[in-house]
Amino acid sequence: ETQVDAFFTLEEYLRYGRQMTVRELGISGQRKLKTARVLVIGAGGLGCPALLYLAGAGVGKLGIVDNDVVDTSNLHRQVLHSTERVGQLKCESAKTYLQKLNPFVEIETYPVRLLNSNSFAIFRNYEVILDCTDTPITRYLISDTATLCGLPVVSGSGLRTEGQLSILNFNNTGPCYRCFYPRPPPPNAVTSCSDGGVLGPAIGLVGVMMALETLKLVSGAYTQDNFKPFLTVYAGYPTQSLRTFNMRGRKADCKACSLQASITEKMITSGEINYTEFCGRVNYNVL
Amino acid sequence: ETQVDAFFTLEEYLRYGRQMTVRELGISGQRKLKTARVLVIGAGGLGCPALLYLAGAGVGKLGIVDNDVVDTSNLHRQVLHSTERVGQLKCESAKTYLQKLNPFVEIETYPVRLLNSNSFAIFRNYEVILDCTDTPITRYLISDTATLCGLPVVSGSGLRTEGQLSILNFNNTGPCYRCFYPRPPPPNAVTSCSDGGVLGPAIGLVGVMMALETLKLVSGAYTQDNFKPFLTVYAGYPTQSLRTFNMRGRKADCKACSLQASITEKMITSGEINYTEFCGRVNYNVL
Amino acid sequence: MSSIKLKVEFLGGLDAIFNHVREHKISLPYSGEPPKMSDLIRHLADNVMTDKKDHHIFIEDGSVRPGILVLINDTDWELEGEDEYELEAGDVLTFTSTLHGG
Amino acid sequence: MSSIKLKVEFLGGLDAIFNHVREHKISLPYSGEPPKMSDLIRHLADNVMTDKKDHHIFIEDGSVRPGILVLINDTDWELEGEDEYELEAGDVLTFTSTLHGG
Ligand SMILES: [Zn+2]
Ligand SMILES: [Zn+2]
Repeated sequence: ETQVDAFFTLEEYLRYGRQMTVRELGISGQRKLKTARVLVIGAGGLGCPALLYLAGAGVGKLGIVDNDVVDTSNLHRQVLHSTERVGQLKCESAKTYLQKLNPFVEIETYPVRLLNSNSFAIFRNYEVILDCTDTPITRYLISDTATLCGLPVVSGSGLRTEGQLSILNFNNTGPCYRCFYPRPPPPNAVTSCSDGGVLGPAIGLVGVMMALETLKLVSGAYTQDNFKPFLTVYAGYPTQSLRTFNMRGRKADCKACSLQASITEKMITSGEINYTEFCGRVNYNVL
Repeated sequence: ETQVDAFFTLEEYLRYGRQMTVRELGISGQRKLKTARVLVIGAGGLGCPALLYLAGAGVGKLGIVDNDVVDTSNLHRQVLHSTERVGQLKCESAKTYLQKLNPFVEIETYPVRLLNSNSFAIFRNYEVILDCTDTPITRYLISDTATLCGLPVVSGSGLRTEGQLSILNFNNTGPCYRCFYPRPPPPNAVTSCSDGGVLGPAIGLVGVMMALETLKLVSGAYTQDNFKPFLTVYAGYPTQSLRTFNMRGRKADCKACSLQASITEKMITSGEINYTEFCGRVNYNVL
Repeated sequence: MSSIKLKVEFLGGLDAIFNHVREHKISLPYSGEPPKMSDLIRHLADNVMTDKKDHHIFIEDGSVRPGILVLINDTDWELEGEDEYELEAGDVLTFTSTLHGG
Repeated sequence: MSSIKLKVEFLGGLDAIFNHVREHKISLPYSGEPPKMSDLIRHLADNVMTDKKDHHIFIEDGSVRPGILVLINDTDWELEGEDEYELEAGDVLTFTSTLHGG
């Protein structure tokens, strides 16, 4: 391996040359990518495309949290798994492929369900968190943990033919998930992709957008001055469209991120905050 | 393999269940996908994500035209190739992975450069053409051939942090590439991704959008009544955005698609129409 | 009795309880005081919703239920006064379910 | 001498020859007849372009060069009269290079 400078080998210059010449990233952005540590929670419909483009771009370290195994019904949208890996852990299946795509990326897998008891220990090794999960329960846990750890969250979601994208806790001054949603939705109103269905490219597009937002965060495209809280909404039909809405800043009384915040790490790790109770359980009799 | 009905096995129902429950596609759309034959020209930054989601979705037959080989500098954005396949033909590399993702898809590779002499013979086996190529020369050839064969073209392109998407020759009544661009751009104004650089997720997003447009075409979401000629423009910075512009219909004097069209299959196959001359050659001395 | 013309959008699957129509042109009748968001929300629940048994999907405790975002001319309604916002002719009001799938 | 206020956008990399600014607020001066697209295009080339030697990137044979799409309020200018379109205050004029990369 011929070392060209303090940062990159010749092989790395060849590999990343086409993106380093893009003014918005540049060599300085590529250097930041190389030292960046990014955690992707969920290696499903959002996580697969996000991981493909983050690994391709040369993020230094990628963490993947997922305790689920690959199922045939995933493969129409979770395109980095494959038929021969049905039954394997998604995080390991993802690692296998991503390591072949880009051996320069260090990949760490966490074949666990993200819980009150493990979220802090995992998050503390990373600088940016991608929320590619499937239920409000985990989304609140991710946001609270990231906020207490001082980390930004790139948050994506999708269902059927639509998707949503936001950045939470930007620079420890932007709004968190609780600012947007102080009260959880009634459990019967929550539909996962497995239950409600989803088109592969629709959820895939949101995952790709998450990768680009992550590149922006890592390379410093967003600053305290230019960042405005946003929610971008994608619709696949009738015409593919993106709408970006201007969102509230931090809520003055947010339990997680405001000056009056009451939530502490201990309350989470001890289980005093019970996300499952907070979000309620689905009462199927109501339907 | 347990056959459930005339169309699908149990395994296929499991595999495609999550997308068949989406109202916009449905079981009828899934059946149309299974009998669809889709040709993707170019297995690069646009072709890779388009192919991943088209194969995942269960298109019956996919053709891949590309005579290029995988290069290290491709891998940041051409995420279905991998480091061990550097030097292999892109169309074969793509087939290897896609066949693992979805063995139900029939994949045919064409390790050739698309030329006047072979375009008709290849196109005639397909129903929808995806233009994932890199130069105006090929884009005019694709549009002319598709128009003369009566096929729609899903046309994508991208550079640096931006992208463009359109559908050409819809239902043999929509505008073709020549309607939009009767005169080619001066050759010095044309920049490829290899020369100008591109961010992986930016070009990737356009490729994913192309896959969804293809699903719409195949499943019949676009009709003679509701289809309006469009150009959708993606920008990755500062905020990821899509703008859709209302475009002209067929030009009354279009040489390829109008009632006064003068271009014939023979003029193309014989080489009488010389796309390289039409588009001109780059004169590097001018720069 | 006057009325004010508005554009109302239902995204994130919320169109399912409004006749599967994503964009509605609404003419909101009122007398006296100009109407507020709370008046529009009541009108949508009472007169535009397809089936009254879906009421709880849209309304909780007299306002929009948690998990539905409300945008006034592309801006979070929290920045515009929420229920108390005074509607103006031509306003675009967007209601979208939060999506959770991944 | 009057003037008309317009929004002009340069996309597809075309901002590079207009000071790397994607959105310009233009106040287009005119006297007599209301100005047309051809007047705006001349104004952009003469007064907004950063460097005169980039002229050929924007202009060819007196109009916008092939490979640049022009949109008038999000609609292809071919549907609006091209060079002859009469500008109105508040119009949004978009110029975008055709991209060819894949
Ligand atoms: Zn908060
Ligand atoms: Zn034509």
